[in-house]
Amino acid sequence: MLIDFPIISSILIVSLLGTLLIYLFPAGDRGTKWFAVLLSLVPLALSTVLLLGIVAPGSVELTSISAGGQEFLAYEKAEWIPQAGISFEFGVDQLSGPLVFLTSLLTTLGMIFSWGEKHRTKEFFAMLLFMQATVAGVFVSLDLFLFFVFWEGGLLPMYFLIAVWGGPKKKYASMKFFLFTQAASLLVLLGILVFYWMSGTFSIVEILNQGQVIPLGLYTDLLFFALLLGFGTKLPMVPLHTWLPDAHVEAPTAGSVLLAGVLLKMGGYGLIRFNVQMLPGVSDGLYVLVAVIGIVSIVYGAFVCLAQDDLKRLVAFSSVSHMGFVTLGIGAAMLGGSKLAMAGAVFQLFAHGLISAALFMIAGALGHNVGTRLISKLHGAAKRIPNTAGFMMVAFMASLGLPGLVGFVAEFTVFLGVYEGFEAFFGSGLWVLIPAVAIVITAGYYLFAMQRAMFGPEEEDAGEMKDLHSFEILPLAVLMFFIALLGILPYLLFDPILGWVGGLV
Amino acid sequence: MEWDLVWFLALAIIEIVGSVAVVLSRKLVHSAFWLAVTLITMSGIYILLKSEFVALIQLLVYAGAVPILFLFGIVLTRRGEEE
Amino acid sequence: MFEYALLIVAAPLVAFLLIIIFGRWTRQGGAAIAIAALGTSFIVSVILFAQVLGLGALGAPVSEEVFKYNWIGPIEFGLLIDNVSALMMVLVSFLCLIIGIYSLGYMAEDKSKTRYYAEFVLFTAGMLGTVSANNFLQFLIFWETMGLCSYLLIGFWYEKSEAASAAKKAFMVTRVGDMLLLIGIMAIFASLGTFNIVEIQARGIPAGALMHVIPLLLFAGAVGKSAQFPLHIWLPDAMEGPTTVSALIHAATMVKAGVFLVARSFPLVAASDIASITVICIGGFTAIFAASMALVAFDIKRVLAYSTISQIGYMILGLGAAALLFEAGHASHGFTASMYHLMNHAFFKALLFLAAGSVIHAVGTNDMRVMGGLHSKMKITSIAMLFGALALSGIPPFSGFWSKDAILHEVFVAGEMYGAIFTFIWVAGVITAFLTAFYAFRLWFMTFAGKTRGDIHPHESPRVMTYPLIALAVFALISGMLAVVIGGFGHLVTFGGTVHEGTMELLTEIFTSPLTYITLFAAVAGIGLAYIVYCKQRVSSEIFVSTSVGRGMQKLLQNRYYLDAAYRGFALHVGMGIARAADWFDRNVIDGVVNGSAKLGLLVARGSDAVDRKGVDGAVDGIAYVVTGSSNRARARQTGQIQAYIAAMVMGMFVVALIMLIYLSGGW
Amino acid sequence: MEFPILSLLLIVPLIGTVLTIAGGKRYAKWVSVIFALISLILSTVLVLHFLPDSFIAFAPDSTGRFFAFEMYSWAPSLGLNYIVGVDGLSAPLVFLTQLLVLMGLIYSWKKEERPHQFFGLILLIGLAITGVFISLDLFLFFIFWELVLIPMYFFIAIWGGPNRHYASIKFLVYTHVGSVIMLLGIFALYLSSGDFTADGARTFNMILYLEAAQTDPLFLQMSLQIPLFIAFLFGFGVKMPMVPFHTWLPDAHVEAPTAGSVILAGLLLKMGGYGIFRISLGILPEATKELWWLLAVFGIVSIVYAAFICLAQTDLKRLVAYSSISHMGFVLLGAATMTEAGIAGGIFQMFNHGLITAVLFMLAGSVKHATGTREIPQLSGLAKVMPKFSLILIIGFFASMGMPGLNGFVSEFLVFLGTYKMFNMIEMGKLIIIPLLGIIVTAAYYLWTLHRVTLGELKESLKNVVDIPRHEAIPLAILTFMIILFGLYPTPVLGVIWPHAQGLTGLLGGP
Amino acid sequence: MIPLEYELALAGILFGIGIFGIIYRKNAIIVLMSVEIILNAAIMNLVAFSSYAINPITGDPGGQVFAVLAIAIAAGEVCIGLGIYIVYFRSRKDINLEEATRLR
Repeated sequence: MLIDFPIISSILIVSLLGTLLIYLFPAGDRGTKWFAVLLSLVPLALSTVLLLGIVAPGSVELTSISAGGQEFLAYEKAEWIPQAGISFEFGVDQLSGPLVFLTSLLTTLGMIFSWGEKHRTKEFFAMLLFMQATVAGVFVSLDLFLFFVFWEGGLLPMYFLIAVWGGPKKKYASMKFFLFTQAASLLVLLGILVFYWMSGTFSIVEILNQGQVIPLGLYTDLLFFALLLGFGTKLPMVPLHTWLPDAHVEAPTAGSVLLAGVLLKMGGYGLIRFNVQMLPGVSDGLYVLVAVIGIVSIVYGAFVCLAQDDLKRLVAFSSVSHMGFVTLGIGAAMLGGSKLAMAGAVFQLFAHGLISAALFMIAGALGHNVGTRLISKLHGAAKRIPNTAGFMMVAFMASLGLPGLVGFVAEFTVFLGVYEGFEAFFGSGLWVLIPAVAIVITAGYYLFAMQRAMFGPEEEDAGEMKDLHSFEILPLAVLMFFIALLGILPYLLFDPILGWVGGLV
Repeated sequence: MEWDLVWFLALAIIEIVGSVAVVLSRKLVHSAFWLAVTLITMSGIYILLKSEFVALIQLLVYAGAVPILFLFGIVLTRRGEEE
Repeated sequence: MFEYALLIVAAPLVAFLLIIIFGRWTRQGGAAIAIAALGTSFIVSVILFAQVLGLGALGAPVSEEVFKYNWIGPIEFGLLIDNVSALMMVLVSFLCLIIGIYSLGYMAEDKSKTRYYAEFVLFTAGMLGTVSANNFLQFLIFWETMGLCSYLLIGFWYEKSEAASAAKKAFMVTRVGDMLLLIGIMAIFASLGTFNIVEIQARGIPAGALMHVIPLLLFAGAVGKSAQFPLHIWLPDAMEGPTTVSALIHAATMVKAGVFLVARSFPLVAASDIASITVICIGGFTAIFAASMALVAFDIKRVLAYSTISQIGYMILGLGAAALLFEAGHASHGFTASMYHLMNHAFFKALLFLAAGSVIHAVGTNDMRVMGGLHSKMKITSIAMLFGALALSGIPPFSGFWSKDAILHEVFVAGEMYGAIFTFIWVAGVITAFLTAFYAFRLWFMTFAGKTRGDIHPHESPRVMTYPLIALAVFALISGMLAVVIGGFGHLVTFGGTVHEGTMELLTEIFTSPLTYITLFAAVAGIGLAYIVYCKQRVSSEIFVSTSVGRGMQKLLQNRYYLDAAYRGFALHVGMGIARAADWFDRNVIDGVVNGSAKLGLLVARGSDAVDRKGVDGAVDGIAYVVTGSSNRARARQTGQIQAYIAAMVMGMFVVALIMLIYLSGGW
Repeated sequence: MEFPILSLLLIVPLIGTVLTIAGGKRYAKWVSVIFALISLILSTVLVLHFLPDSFIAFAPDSTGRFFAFEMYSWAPSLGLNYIVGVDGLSAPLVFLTQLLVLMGLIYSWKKEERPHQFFGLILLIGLAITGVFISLDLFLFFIFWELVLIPMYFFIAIWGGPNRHYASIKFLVYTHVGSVIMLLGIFALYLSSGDFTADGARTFNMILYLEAAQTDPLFLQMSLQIPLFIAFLFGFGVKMPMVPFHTWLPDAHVEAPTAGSVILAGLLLKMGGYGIFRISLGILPEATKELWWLLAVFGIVSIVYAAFICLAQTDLKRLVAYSSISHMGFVLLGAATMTEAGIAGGIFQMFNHGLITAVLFMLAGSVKHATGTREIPQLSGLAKVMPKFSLILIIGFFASMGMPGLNGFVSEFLVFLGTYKMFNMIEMGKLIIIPLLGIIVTAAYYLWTLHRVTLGELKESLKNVVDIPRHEAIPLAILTFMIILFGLYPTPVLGVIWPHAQGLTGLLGGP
Repeated sequence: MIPLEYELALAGILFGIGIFGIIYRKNAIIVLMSVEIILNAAIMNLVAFSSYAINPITGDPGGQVFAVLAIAIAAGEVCIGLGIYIVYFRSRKDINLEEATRLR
C-alpha cells in the first residue's frame, strides 16, 4: 500500500492545531480531556503508519529519498525562508521513526494517566500536545534550522510543565532545566552553523549526500566535542546531568514521562544523527571519550541511585545510568565498528523510553495515591496497593535488564557490541567488565527499593493508600505490553535498526 | 678695568639695595625715601649710558616729583597710628 | 522431528499467562491450570525422552536443533534436543508436577495462590527453557527468568521482612554470577560469532587468554546460580520461601542449572586446565565447607539447604575431574557421574524438602530443637524422610550411593594422575561423606526419634501431600539402581559417547574397589555417630563444644564462617559508601558547581550593574561633574585680590617666556 | 505608481500634529489616531511594493536603488536638495514607525495629562523618525535626526517620572554630543564630495555617495574614511546605544511615559542601526573592511555586558531597557559580519526588536498601571489575577530570548550565521561562543523575572489587581500577533531586506 | 663701555624686586612704589638698547624718546594711582589690599 500523504506534516499540524483548539474550551470543561486524548490519537495513528512503513516496508510503502546511502521515508519538502535556504523538510528513518512513534504513544498515555489533573487542566493538556509536536518535530526535521526550532521549542512546554504544575522547588528546577538545556542548545546551534557554513545548506539530506562535509582535523574534533557536550547535556551524560533529577522530581507525572521518555531521546538522536552520521571519522580519542563518558554515566548513575530515597529521584538517576548505554554503545560502535553496539544504542533509546515512562508513572502514582514517594515511608505497601506493587515490579525488572523484557535486549546488544568494539580497538573485550558492574548495582538499587518500599511488615499507622485508578492502569498496561512484546520479539524493531546501522558503521 | 664699569657696578649696587629697601621697609616714609634714592641712582646710570637728556628728565620728573607725590599719598591715607 | 518439544516449554508459559489473567476467578487460584500445564509438559517430555533414547541406540547421543527463529539480527533461537536435555526435561517436569500436586495441599490455606501458581509455572517454563536452549543467549534469558521467579518465590511472603531481604539477597548474589556469565557469553560471541551451543562445543575457543577466561566466566555464572563458594550465601536464606519452593527451586531444579551450565560448556572447561582445576577446587571445597555448616544448623530447612550446596559441590567436583581427565584422553565418566548424581539428588533432596515441609506443615515451626518423636505421629513422612536421608548419606542401594561413589572414584583417578592435591580433595570428599551422613541422621533423629521436646501437636499431612512423598521416596530408592539395571547411567548421558558398560561389570567394578568401602565406611560411621549422640543420647551433643576449640568451631560455623557478615559489611560499607559518596558528590560538587556558577553569574551581574551605575554612568556624570566642579573650584580661586591676579599673571608670563625661550632657542 | 507617497508620509503626520494640538483635549485622540492610521496605510502600501509579484510598484530613481523617489531642489548652490526614497533597508523601518506610533497612541488612550499635546508630539516624533529613514540627503537626514530629539525631550521632561529632569537633560545632551560629532563627519563628507561628483560640485546627495562607493570604494581616501567612520560610529553608537555610550537609555526609559518608551526603544534606537547600515557600511565600505572588528567588539560587548546587567535589575522597565541594549548589540554584530545572513539578520533584528521591545515596554507600563509598581520583587503570582498580561509577558519574554517560532530567533540566528562565517574567515570561529553566551544570560534573566512576576504565590497586596484594560490589550495583541507571525513566516520582511543585504555584501566582500 | 648684558641683568633684577614687592606687600602705596621700580627697570631697558643700537656713536634716539614718554606717563600714573587710593581710603578707611576683594 503506497501512502502518498503528507503524514509527517499532518502529525505536526494536528498536534499544533490541537494545542490551539484546546484553548478554545472553557476553563474546567470536562470535554477538554476527551478532546485532547482523542486528538492525540490522530498523531499516534499516523506515527504508527510511519513505524509500520519503517519496520515492515512490505505493509506500508512510503515515498523515500536517498541520502548518503541511507534512505529517508515519508519525505516532504516545502519552502519556508528561501532567502536563507531554509525549508520545511521532513522525513524519517529507522533511527527517528520509532522515536516519533514513541513520542506519540507516550503523549497519549501521559494524557490518559493525567486524567485526574485538576490544576489548569486545559493548559496542561495543551502543553502535552505542544510537547508532542515539538519533540516529534525534532525527530522528523531534515532541515537543520527547523531542527533547531523544534529543539528549542521543546524546552517551552517542558519548562511550563515544571514551572506551573511542578512540585515545591519548581522555580529552581525549571530554571535549572531551562538554562542547562539552553546552554546545550547553543552548542548545538554552533554545530549547525558549522555545518551550514561548510556545506552551504541546511538540508540534512544534502549534507549527507555531500559525504565528508567537514575536512578532517582538529576542527572536526572540536566540533564533535561541542556537539557531544550539547547533545550530552540533553541525554544527559555525567557530569552534565544535574538538571535531570531536579527537573524530574519537580515535574508532574506526565511531564516526567515525556521528559524521560522522549526529551532525553533527543540527545541520543542528535548524537547519532550529527556526531555519527554527519560527522564521521573524527579522532579515535573522541570515541574513546564518548565510551568512557558512557561507562562513567552508567556506573556513577547507578551508584547515586543506591543512595536515593525519593523514588522519582532514583528513577531519574537510573535514567542517567541507562542513557549511558546509549553513549557507550555509540562510542564502542565507532571505535570498533560494531553494528550491534550502535543498533543497541538506538534500540536502547526506544526501550528506555518505554521503561522510564512506566517507572515515572508508577512513581507519580505513588505520589498521587499514597501521598509520598519516599521509599523509606512506604514500607510494606504491597499489601495495600498490590497493583502498584505488581506494575512496579515489572517495571523494575524491565529496567534492571531482565531477559525477556525490552531493557535486556538493548543492554545486551550494547554490551555485546561494546565487547566486539573494545576487542577490535583495545585488543581485549574484557573492559566491558567495568560497565557490567552496573548490572549488579542496578539490580541492587531496584531490589533494595522494592524491598524497602513494598515488602516487609506493614506499617501500622500508615495513612490511607489508594491503589492505581483505572485510568492509570490502562497506560501502564499498554507500556507493559510493549515492554514484553519487544522483549520477546525484539527483531520486529531491532532488525530494521540493524539494517539501517549497517549503512552507518 | 674701565671706570665706566666701576661706576656702573657701584650705581647698580645702590640701585638694587635701594629698591630692596623700598619693598621691605617697615615704614612708608622710609620706602618713599628709598624710592627717591633708587630713582636718582637710575639717572646716574642713564648718564653712563650717554643719555643725558633722559637722565635729566629722570632727575626732574621722576626723582623729583614722584616721591613727593608718594609722600602726599602717605600723609593723606594715614590712619591714626601709622605702622 | 522433535518439533513437538516446543510444547514442553510453551505449555507452562501459556499457563502463566492464563493464570495471571484468569487465575483469580478459578478455584484454587489457577492450580488446575498449573497442574494441567505441568502434566502436559511431563507427558510430552517422557515421550520425547523415549524417542531420543530409542534413536540413540544405547548411548550414542542424539542432538537435534528444532524450532529455530531469528531473535535479532544474526541471533537465532531454538531448542536443542539431546540426551542431556531430554533427561533434564523429564526430570524437571516430573518434579514440577509432583511438587505442584504437593502444593495443592501445602498452599491450600494461602491467600495469594494465584500469584504462587503463576510464578511457579513461569519458573517451570524458565527451567525447561534453560535446559532446552540451543544457544547461550536463550539459555541466559531463561536462566534469568528462573532467577526472577526464584526472587519472587523466596519473597512470596514478602510481609516477612526476612523473606523480603532474603529474596533480594538471592537475586543480588546470583546477579553477580550472571554478570560474569553474561560477559563470558559475550566473549564467546566475540570470538566465535555465534551463541549456538552445538557450534561452540564443536569449535571450541581458539587458543589464547580467552580460552581460560571464558570457561571461568561461565563457571562464575554456575557458581552464582548453584550457590557454590563464595556465592553460596543466598541459598540458606532462601529457605524463607515456601517449602515447596525450596524443594523445587532451591534443591531439585534451579540450583542444578549451574551444574547443567558447566555440563553444556564441558568442552570449553576441558580445554582449559586452569578452568578444570578451578572447578574441581571450588566444587571440592564447597562440598566440605557447606557440610560443615550443616552440622550446627537447627533450622530443618537450613540443614537441607547446606546439604544441597554440599551435594552440588560434589557434582561440580565430578564435572571438573571429568574435564581434566577428558582432556587427557579418558572417557567422561565423571560427566556421567555428575549428571547421575544430579538426577538422584533431585529426587532425594526434593523428597527431603517435601518431607520437611510436611513436618513444618504439621508442627508449624522450622526449629528441630522443638521437634522429636514425630515418627509415631507421621509415619509416612518419617519413613519417606528416612529414605531420603539414606540416599543422601550414600547407603546402598539408595540412589545417592551410586552416583556419589562414582564421583569420588573419578576424583581419585584424577588424584592418581595429577598428584597429591587431588588426593587431598578426594580425602575431603570422603570426609564430606562422613559429615553428610552425620548431619542427615542428626536431622532425622532430632525430628522423628526420641520424645517430643516442644509444645506441638503434629498430625499426618493430607494425602495430596503424602502421595508425592511416597512417589519420591520410591524414586530415591530406585533411581540409582535403575541406571545400574540398564547397564550404567552412561547409556543415558555421556559426553563424547564412549561409556559402555554392562550391569554386571558395573557392579563388579563398584563392589571390588576398596574406595567404595572407604566411602561406605565413612557414611556408616557418620550415621553411627549421629545415632549415638542424637538417638540414644549416650553421648551428649555437648561433647562437641566441651573444648574451647570446639566452641570456637561451633561459633564459626553458626556464623557461617563470618562470610555473610563480611559480604553484608562490604555491601553496606563499601557499596553504600560509594553510593553515598557519589550522591554527596552529585548534590554538592556537581550541583555545587552549577549553583555556584549561577551565583557567580549573579555576582557578575551585580558587579556589572555597579560598574554601569558607578563606572560608565559615573564617567558621564563625571564629565558633567568635572565641568561644573572645576568651574566651582576656579571660582574659588578668584579671590578678588589684585595681588593674586598679578601673581597668576606673572606665573603665566613666566610660562610664556619659557615657551618662547625654548621656541626661539630652536628646541630643547 | 507616480504618487508622492513619502512626502505624504511626512505631511500627513505634520497636519495631524497641528490639528491634534489645535483640536484640544476632546478630539485629540481620535484625530491623532486617524492620522496615524492614514500613515500606517500609506506605509503598508509602500512595503507592499517590495513583496514579490506585487501589484503595487513605485518608480525607482535613476540608479534603480530607491523607490518612491522624490527630489526637489532646495539650495542648489550648496548642493542641498530635498530627496526622499526607500529601499529594502528603510521600508520595513518606515512601516514599523507608523505601526508603533499608532500602537503607542492607542495604548495611551486614557492619557489625562495634556492629551492633545501628548498625542501631537507622538505624531511629530513619528514624522521625524520617518524623515530620518526616508531622507536621502545628508543634510535633510541630519535635520530630521535632530528634530527627533525635541519632542522626545518634551516627552520625558513633561510626562516623565520623578527623576525626569535629570533623565531628559541627560538624554538631550548625550545624544546631542553624538549628533554633533556626526555632523562633523557630514561636513567632512560634504567638503570632500567635489572629488567624485561629475561636475565637481559639492553635494549632500546620499545617492551619489552610495553610487560612488559602489563604483569605486576608495572614492574617499582611507585617511579620510577612517576618521569619518569613527565619527559616524560614535554618532550612531550613542543612539543605538552601544556599550559604553548607553547610560542615557535606562534613565530615559525609566522616566519616559510608556508611549515614549515604546517609541524610544522601538524606533529611536533604530535610527542608529539604520545609520550604521546606510552610511557606515554603504558609504564607507573600505573603512568598514578595516574597522569591522570595532563594530564586532562593541556589538559583542553590548550583548554580553548588558545581559549581565539585566540580571541585577529589579525595575521591570530598567530591565527591558538594558535588554534593548543587549539586543541592539546583535544589530552591530550583524553589521560587522559583512555577510548576507549577518546583515539581513541585523536589519531584521531592528524590525523584530522594535516589535518585541514595544510589547515589553507596554507590559511594563501596564503592570505599573495595574499594580502601582514595576519593582519585580514586589510582584508575584500575577498569572492568577492577570492572565492576559502573563500570557503576553511570556510570549514577549520568550520572543526576546530568541525562542524559535517567535521572530527574535530568526534574526538572531541569521546574525549568528553571519558571525560564524565571518569569524571563521579570520579563523576565530570559536569566538562565537561569546555572543552565544549572552543568550544564556538572557534566558536566565527573563526566566527569573518570569518566575518572580507571574508564578509563585499571589501577594495579599495584589489580590485586587485587574487585568490589562482593553485599550492596552489591543495594541499588545496586535504586536504579539505580529511577533508570532514573523517568527513562523519571516519571509515578507526578510524578502524585503535580503536584496539590500546582498547588495551591501557585494560591496563589502568580506574582511 | 658697560656690556649690555650687565644693563639687562640689572633691569631684570629690578623687575624681579618690583614684582616681589607687588605680590608680597599688602600696603597699596608700597605696591605702587614697586610698580614704579618695575617701570624703571623697563625704561632702563629702553635706554640701554637705544644706546647700544646700530649706530654706536649716536645710538638710536627712538629708545630715549620712548623712555621720556614713559617717565612722563609713570608720573601721571602715580598721580592717578594715589588719587584712587585716596578715594578708596575715604570709603573704606583702609587701603590694605587683602581686604580689597570687591572685584570678585
